[in-house]
Amino acid sequence: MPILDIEHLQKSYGDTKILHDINISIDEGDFLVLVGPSGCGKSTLLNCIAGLEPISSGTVRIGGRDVTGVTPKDRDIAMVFQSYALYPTMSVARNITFGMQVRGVDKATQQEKLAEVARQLQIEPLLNRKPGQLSGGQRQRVAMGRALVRDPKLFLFDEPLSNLDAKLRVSMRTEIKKLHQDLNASIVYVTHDQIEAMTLATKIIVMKGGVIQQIGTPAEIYSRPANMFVADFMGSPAMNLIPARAHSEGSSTRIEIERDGTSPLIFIDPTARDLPAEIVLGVRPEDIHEATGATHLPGSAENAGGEVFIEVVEPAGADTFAVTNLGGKPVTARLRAETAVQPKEMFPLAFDLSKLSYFSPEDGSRLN
Amino acid sequence: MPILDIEHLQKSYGDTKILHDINISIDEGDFLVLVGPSGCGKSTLLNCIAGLEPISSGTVRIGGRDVTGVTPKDRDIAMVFQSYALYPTMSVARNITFGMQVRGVDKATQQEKLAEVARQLQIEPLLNRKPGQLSGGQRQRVAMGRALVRDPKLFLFDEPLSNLDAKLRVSMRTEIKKLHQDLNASIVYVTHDQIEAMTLATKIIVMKGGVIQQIGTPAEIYSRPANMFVADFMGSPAMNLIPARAHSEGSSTRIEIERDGTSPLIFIDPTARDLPAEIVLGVRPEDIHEATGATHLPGSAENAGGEVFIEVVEPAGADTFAVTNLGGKPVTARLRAETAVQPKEMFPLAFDLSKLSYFSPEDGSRLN
Amino acid sequence: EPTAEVLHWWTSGSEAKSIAVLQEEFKENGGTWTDMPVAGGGGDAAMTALRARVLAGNAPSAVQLKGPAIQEWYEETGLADISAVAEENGWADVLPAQIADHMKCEGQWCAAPVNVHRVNWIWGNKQILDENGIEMPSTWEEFNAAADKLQEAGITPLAHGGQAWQDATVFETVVLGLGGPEFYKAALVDLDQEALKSDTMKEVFDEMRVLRGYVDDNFSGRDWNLATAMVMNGEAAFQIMGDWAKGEFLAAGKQPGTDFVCAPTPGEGFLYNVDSFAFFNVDGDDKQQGQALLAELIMGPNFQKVFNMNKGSIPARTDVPLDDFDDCAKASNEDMQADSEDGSLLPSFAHGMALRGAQAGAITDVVTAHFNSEMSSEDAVQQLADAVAASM
Amino acid sequence: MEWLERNVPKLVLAPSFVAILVFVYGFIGWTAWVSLTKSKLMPRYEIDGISQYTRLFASPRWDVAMNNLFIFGALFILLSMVIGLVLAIFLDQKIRSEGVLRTIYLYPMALSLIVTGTAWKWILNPGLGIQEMVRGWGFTGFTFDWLIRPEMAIYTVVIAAIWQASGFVMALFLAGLRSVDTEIIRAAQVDGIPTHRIYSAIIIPTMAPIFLSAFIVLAHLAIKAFDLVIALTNGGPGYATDLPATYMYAMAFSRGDLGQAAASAMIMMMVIFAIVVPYLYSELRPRRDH
Amino acid sequence: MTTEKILRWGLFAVLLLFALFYLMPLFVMLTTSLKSLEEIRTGGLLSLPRQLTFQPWIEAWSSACAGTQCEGLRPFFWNSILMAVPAVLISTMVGAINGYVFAQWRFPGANLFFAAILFGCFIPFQVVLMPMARMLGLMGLAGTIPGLIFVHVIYGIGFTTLFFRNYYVTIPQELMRAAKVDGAGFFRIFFSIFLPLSLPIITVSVIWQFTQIWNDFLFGVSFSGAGSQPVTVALNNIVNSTTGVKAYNVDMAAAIIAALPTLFVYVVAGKYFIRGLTAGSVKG
Ligand SMILES: Nc1ncnc2c1ncn2[C@@H]1O[C@H](COP(=O)(O)OP(=O)(O)OP(=O)(O)O)[C@@H](O)[C@H]1O
Ligand SMILES: Nc1ncnc2c1ncn2[C@@H]1O[C@H](COP(=O)(O)OP(=O)(O)OP(=O)(O)O)[C@@H](O)[C@H]1O
Ligand SMILES: [Mg+2]
Ligand SMILES: [Mg+2]
Repeated sequence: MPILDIEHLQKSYGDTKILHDINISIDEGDFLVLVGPSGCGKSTLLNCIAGLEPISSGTVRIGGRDVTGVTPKDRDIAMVFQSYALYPTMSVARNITFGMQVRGVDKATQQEKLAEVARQLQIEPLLNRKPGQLSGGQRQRVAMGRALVRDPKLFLFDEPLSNLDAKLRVSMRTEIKKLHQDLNASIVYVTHDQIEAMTLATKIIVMKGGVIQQIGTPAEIYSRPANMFVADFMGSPAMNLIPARAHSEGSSTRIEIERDGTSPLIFIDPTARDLPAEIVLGVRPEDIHEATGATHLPGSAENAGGEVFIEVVEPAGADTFAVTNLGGKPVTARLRAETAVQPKEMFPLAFDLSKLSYFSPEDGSRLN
Repeated sequence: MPILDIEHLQKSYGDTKILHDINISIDEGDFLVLVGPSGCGKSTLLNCIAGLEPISSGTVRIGGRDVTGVTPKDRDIAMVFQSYALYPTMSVARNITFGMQVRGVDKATQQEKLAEVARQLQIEPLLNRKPGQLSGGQRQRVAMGRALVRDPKLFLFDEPLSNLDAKLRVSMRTEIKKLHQDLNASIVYVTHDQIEAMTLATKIIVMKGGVIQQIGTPAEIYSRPANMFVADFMGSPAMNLIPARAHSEGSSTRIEIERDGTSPLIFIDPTARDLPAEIVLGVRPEDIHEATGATHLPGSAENAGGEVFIEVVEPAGADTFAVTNLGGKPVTARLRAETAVQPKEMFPLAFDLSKLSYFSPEDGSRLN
Repeated sequence: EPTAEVLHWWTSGSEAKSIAVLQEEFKENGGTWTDMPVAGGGGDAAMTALRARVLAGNAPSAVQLKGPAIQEWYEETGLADISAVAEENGWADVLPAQIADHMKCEGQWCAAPVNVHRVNWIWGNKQILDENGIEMPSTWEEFNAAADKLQEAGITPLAHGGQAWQDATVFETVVLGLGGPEFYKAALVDLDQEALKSDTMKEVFDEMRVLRGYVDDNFSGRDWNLATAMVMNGEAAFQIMGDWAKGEFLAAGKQPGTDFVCAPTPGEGFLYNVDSFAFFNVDGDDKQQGQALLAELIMGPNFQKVFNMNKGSIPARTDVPLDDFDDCAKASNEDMQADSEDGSLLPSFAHGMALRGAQAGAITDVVTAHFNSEMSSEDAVQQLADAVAASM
Repeated sequence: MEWLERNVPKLVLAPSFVAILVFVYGFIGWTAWVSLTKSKLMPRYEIDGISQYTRLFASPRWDVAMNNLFIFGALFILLSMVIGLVLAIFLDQKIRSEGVLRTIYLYPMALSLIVTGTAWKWILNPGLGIQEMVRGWGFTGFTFDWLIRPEMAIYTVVIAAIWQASGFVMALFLAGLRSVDTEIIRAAQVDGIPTHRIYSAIIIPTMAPIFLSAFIVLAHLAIKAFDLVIALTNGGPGYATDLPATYMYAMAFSRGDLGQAAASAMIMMMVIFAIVVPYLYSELRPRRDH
Repeated sequence: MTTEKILRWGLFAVLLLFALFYLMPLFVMLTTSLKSLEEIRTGGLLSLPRQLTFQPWIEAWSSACAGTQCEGLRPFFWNSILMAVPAVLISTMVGAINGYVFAQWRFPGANLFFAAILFGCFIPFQVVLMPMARMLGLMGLAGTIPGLIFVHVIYGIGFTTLFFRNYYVTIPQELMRAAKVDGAGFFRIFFSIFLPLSLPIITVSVIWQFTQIWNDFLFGVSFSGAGSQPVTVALNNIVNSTTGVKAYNVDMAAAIIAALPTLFVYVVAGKYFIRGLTAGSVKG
C-alpha cells in the first residue's frame, strides 16, 4: 500500500491553473524529492498534500486513507518550512512541544519526546533560547525537531536548506539523509537545488509549469533525462546541450558539430539510430575527458573528440573546469585538477560516447 | 607598484575591534577574494577600502596614492553590492549612466559607454525597465554594468552572487571570471562561498574574527591550509579532520586512527617528521579512494587504508559520497559514480599519503 | 421627592455662582438637583447635547432655552405644561406681556424666565470722555462726531470684538437707532421684505461701514470681555454690548458713574435678551414635581433678585424691589417698564430672541460678511433680502 | 462543528461587519435621506426633493467654505509635506539631540486644538502676539495681521494646522528615510553622487508609498478640520474661514437647519470618497512584498 | 572641513528655529497659567510672568467651577479614565482580531469589507451624531459611560483594524501554516502566536486610540449625561464663560492639566509609536 497516493490532482487559483493532472505514488520509506524552477508549483503541491490549500479536483491518500477534505492536523503529517516558521515568541522547547500540547499529549510524554529529539538533533543547550537568538543552522534543527516529535506517517519539507549558506547546507543535507535512513521515514521534500535532489532522493520528480516532466531514481534522471529541460536542470554544471547535425550511415550515425576557428568536429556514434538531421547533443561535463593519444577524430568506438579552443579555465579544488565553444554554445568539461589546460589555447578533448543523449530541437524530447 | 596596498589597517566600532592589523598588497590584474564566515569583517574591510567607513589606523593606497582620508568618489573605484543596490526608481539605463551624468560626462560618451557595457553584459533588451521588473540575475548584471562604465583602477565586489540561486550562481561566476580575463581588471571580491573563492581567485585571503588566517593562491590554500580553520573552511565537502595518534619510527611516522566496531586503523607515513603524539590528520574527500588489492593495512608508500563501516551513501551525479566514522568524526570520501559502496556495510578505503595534512590539536596550526 | 436635571451653559465665573443659588434653593425645598452643564459657542454645544438627549429619548427636565427656540422645540417634541404653577403664582401679572409671550406655547405656559438683559447698552470710559469733553451720544450722528474727535485724539473710539454675534449686536442697535422701534420690528422680527430692502436698511449698513472705521485693527476674533477691558484700561472709549459687560467692570473694581458710564445706545427702544428655562416632557412623578418646584423657584422673587444681582441683569418680574441694584440696572428697569407700555420693548435678534435659528443665522451671515469686507451697502441689502427669503 | 471551524474567521468579523454596516453606512444612508427632507430642528422624514442642495449651492457662505477647503487643503498638505520632509532630512544628518527635537516636533499631535486654540489666537493676534513682539524689538514696520484680514485669515488656519500635523509627517518621513537600504546610499557615494542628489534623485523617489500615506492622513485631517477653525477664528472674520465641517455643524446645531446640514454632509462625503477610494485601491492591491 | 562645520551649524539653527515654533503655544499657555489675573489684564500676553503663582493650577485642579459643581477637573478626570481605558482596550482587541482575519484568513469579499471598514475612518463625526444618539437611546446606553465607550469603540475599529492588518500581513504565512499543521485552531493561533508578536503595533494602537478618545469633545458632550462628562467637556465648561468674567490663567492651567496624560504618553512612548506605525504599513 503506498504511503502517499495522489491521483489526477488539479489545482487552480481563480482562472490560473497551477497544477495539471498530478499523479504520484510513493511507498513507505521513500524519499521523494520535488525539484523544479521557482514558481513551478512545488510548494503548492506540498501544501495540497498537507491540506493547507484546498485542491480543485483529484484525490490525495495518505497511508491508504482518503484525506482530500481533511484538515492538516488530522492528516498525520509533519512539515518543515523554508523560513522554518518557528514561533518567534516561544522558547525552543515550547516550539517543539507546542503541537503536542495543543493535541493534549500529557506533560511527561512531552518532556520525554522533547529530550529524545533534542538529543538526536544535538540542540539540548538551546532549549531555553528564543528563535531570534539562534543561527540559521540551529533554527533549521529546531524546525526539524518540531516535525520529528510528531512521529507522523509522512514528513513534508519545503526547501528546508535554502536559507543556509553553502557549507551548512552540505552538512545539514547529510544529517537529513542520515535521519531518513535511521527512522526509515517517508518524506516528500521540495527543493530547487538539483544537487540536493540528487543526493537525498530515492525518487525524484522534476516539475515545470505545474506539469511533471519526469519521475525516476536519481541515476535515471541524471543519466537519461527525459527531455532537454530535465537535462539542463539537473546537474551542476549543467549538461552541455550542443546543436549538431546527424547523418545515418548504416547502423551507425555520423555527428557533426560546429567548432570555433576551424572545421567542424565529426565523429561516428555506432549505437545511435534513426536520428533526424538536426539534433541537440547532450553530454555531461564529466563525460568530456582530456583526449589522449589515438582517440582523436574520427573517434573510436568509445571516445570521440578533437582539438578545441579553450576560453576559460576554472580550477575548483578537486576538479578543473574548462570552457570551450561548440555549435555556438559554451561547453564545459570537468577535468582532473592536475590537467595542463590553459585558457586561450587549443586543447584536445573527447566525449564518452556511451554517455551521450540526443534530443529533438523542436520539442526537446529525448531521442535515444 | 601594487594596485592596492594596505598596511597595518585597524578598524574598531567603539570599543569593539573588528579588524586587526590587516596587511594586503595586490598587483594590477589580480583577482583577490576575501573569504571567511559571516561576521568576520569582510564587508567592513571592503568598505574601508572603498572609503565608506573611516579606518581607525593604518594606511590604504590605491594605485600608489595614499587615499586614507579621501572620499569614496575620489578613490577611483567601483563597487558591486550584495543587494545590488540599484536605484529603484530609475530605469536600467539611468542606473548605469547616472554616475557619469553627475560627474559631468558628456551625453555622447555616456551613450557610447552604456551601449558598450550593455552589449558586453547582454542587457540591451532591459535598458528601459525598472529594477523591480528584473530577475535576480538580471539585476546582478545591471549592478555590474554600473561598475563597469566607471572604468576604475579597482573593482570591489561584496558577495555579488549570494542572492542568486545555485544554478545562476554558477553561470554568473563563469561570466565574472571571463570579464576579469577580458578586461584584465584588478578586483577585490568578498564571498563566504569557498567554491566561488576557489574558482575565481588568483589570490585568496581567508579571514576569521577580523584576523587574516592565510594568504595564498587557491591551490596553496586548498592543498596546504595554514591551519585547521582554513582546512575546514575551504573545500566542499570540507577536508576531513580526524583525531589521530602519531609515533615516530625513525625517519617515518606511524599513524593510528580509531575506527568503529573494529581495531584502530594504522599506517606509516614515510615523509612525516617530528609530530607530537596527539595530532589531527587532514585529508580531502577526493584523496580517499576505494582501496584495491594489496594496498590494505599496513599501507604502502603511497596509499594506506582499510575496511571501514559505511554509514551513509550519497550519490551526487558525477560522484558518490560515502560517509564513515573515524576517530569519532564522520569522514567523507568522494568516490566515482560507479562505485559499489553500500550503506551499513564494510568497505575498503585508502588515503593518498602524499596529500595528507597534519595539525596541532591545541592551536590548530599546520605541522607539516 | 422632586428631582430635576438641568441642562444649561452657565458654567463658570459669575454665571455659575448665579445658577448655584437656584440649586441651593431647590435643595432647601427638598429637591434633588442633577447638574448638566455644557458650555461653549454661546449655547451651541448645549443645543447639540440637547438634541442628542431628545433623540435618545431622555430629555433633561429643564433646559436653558430662549426666544422662539422654545416654540420651535414645542412644535418638534412638545413641552411640559406648567400652567398650573404659573397661574397659581400669578405670573401673568408680574411679567411684561412681551416677555410672557415668549414663555407660552400655544397658550399654555411652557417656560420660566430668569432675567432680562438689556442688549442695547453703550459703555464709556468716564475719564476719556471727560478729558475730550464728550457726552454720551443720543443719536448716531452724535456718536459719529464724538468718534471722529476721539480718533483725532489718538484714541480708539469703539472697542469691538470681531465675532459674528458681536457684529450682529452692533447691527441691531443701529437698526433700532436709525429705524426706530417700528422699523426694527418690521425688519428683524417680522422679516418684512419691504423693510429689509428699504433705504433705511441701506443707511444702517452705511453706518456699519462708518463704525467699522472706528474699530481698531486687531478686533478680529476678540472676545467681548477683552473689548470691555480696552474701555476699562483707557485704550478705547466706547463699547456696544449687553449689560453683562457691567460684570467685567465691577469685577475689576470699577464704579458706575465714576469710572465708567452706561447709557442706552443712540435712539429709542429697549432690546431684551431674556434667559429662561423650558420644561421638557418627562416621565415620573418625581421629575414632574421637580419641574413644578423649579418653575416656582425660578420665578420666586428671592431668586430673581439674588440671581440678577450676581449676573448684572434685571429681574424678569417687575415687582422685585431694586434697592440693592446698581444705577445701570435701575435705569434699565425703568426703561423696560416704560418701553413695555409704548411697544418699544423689543426682542434682540442677535441673541436669538426675535427669530428662529435659520433666519437669525442668515441675517448674521450677511451682517458679518459686510462688516468684515468691502461689500457695498446696496449689495448687503440685496443679500440680506435674498438670504432671509431663502431661509424661510 | 466542521462548519463552525471553517467559518470562525467570518463569525469573528461579523460583529464588526454589522457595526460598520449600521453605524457607518446606515448613518450615511440616514443622512442622505434627511438631506432630501425639510428637516429643521429635528429630523423629519417626508421626502421633499433636492431643494436643500439647490439652497446649498446658492449659499455664498457654502461657496466660501468649499473654496477655503481647497485653499486650506492644498496649502496645508503641501506645506506639511515640505516641512516634514525638510525636518526629516535634517534630523537624518546624525544630529545629536535628535530624540528631544523629535519629541518637540511631534507633541502637537497629542494635543487637541480645543486646548491650544486660545494660545494660537493670541499669538496670531496682531495686537498681542508676534507682530507686537517683533515691533517691540524695534522693527516698528513689521506687520503680521493675517488673522484679522478676511482674505488672509484662512492662512492662519493653515499655520496652526501645519503646526499640529507637520511633526507627524516628519516622523513618517524619518522612518521612511531610515528604511532605505543603506547599500543603495553607499552605492551612490561610490558612484560619486553628492548628498543632495542622493536625496533628490534616489532616496525621495523611493519613498512614494510614504508620500501617499502622509497625503491620506493629511487629507483626512484637512477635511475633518473643525476644532481648528472653531478654536482659532470661529469661522471669522465674518465667515471668511468657514470650512464645510464648520458650515455643517453650524447648520445642524446652532441654526436648527438639519436638512441643509445633511446636504452639506453628503457633499463632504463625496469629496472624501473621491480622495479615499484611489488610496484604498492602492492599499489593497495585491502586494508582492516579503 | 570648515564649510561643512558652518553647514552643520546652519542646519542645527534651522532645526532649533522650528523647535521654537512648535513650542510657542505651549510656552504661551505655560506662562499665562503662572500669572495672576491682574497681570494678564494689564501686561502683555507673551511676556514672562513677573511673579509666579501656582494658584491657577490648584484652582483648575480642585476648585474651578464647571456648572454648579466647583471641584475643578479632578472628578472629570476619573470619568475620562473610566471611559478611555476600556474603550482603548476593547477597540485595540477588536482591531487586533479583525486585522488577524484580514491579514491571515482571507476569504472572498474580505478586501471589499476591509475597504468598507477603512472608509469608516474618514467619516466626519458630526454626521453620525444624531442617528447615533437615537441608537444609544434605543440601546439604553444614552448618557452613560458604557455608551461613550461603545461609540469610541465603533469609530475606533477602522484605525485599529488598519494598524493590525498592515502589521500582520508582514508576518509570513508559513508561521500560520506551521501552527495549523501543529493542530492549533483559529483562536489558539491568535493568542499563542500572533498576540505575543504584536507588542509594537499594540503600542501604536493604544497611543493612537488613547489620544483620540481622551481628546474627544464632540462625542463626550453629546453622549454623556450628568455625572459622566469626560474631562474635555469639563475643561470646556471651565474655559467657556459666555457672559461672565474670564480667568485666563485658570483656563490655561486647566487646559494643560487636561492634556497631561496624552502629552505624557507621547513623550514616553512616542519613539515606539513611530517605529510601530511604519513597521507594517510603509515599505521603502
Ligand atoms: N495565493 C495565490 N494566488 C494566486 N497565485 C498563486 C498563489 N500562490 C502561489 N501562486 C502562484 O502559483 C505558482 C506556483 O507557486 P509555488 O509557490 O508553488 O511555486 P514554487 O515552485 O514553490 O516556487 P519557489 O521555488 O519560488 O518556492 C506561482 O506562479 C505563483 O505565482
Ligand atoms: N555599524 C556597526 N557598529 C558596530 N558593529 C558593527 C557595525 N557594522 C558591522 N559591525 C560588526 O562588525 C563585524 C563584521 O561585520 P561585517 O559586516 O564586516 O561581516 P561580514 O564578514 O561581511 O559578514 P557577512 O558575511 O554576514 O556579510 C560583525 O560582528 C558586525 O556585527
Ligand atoms: Mg516554494
Ligand atoms: Mg558582509
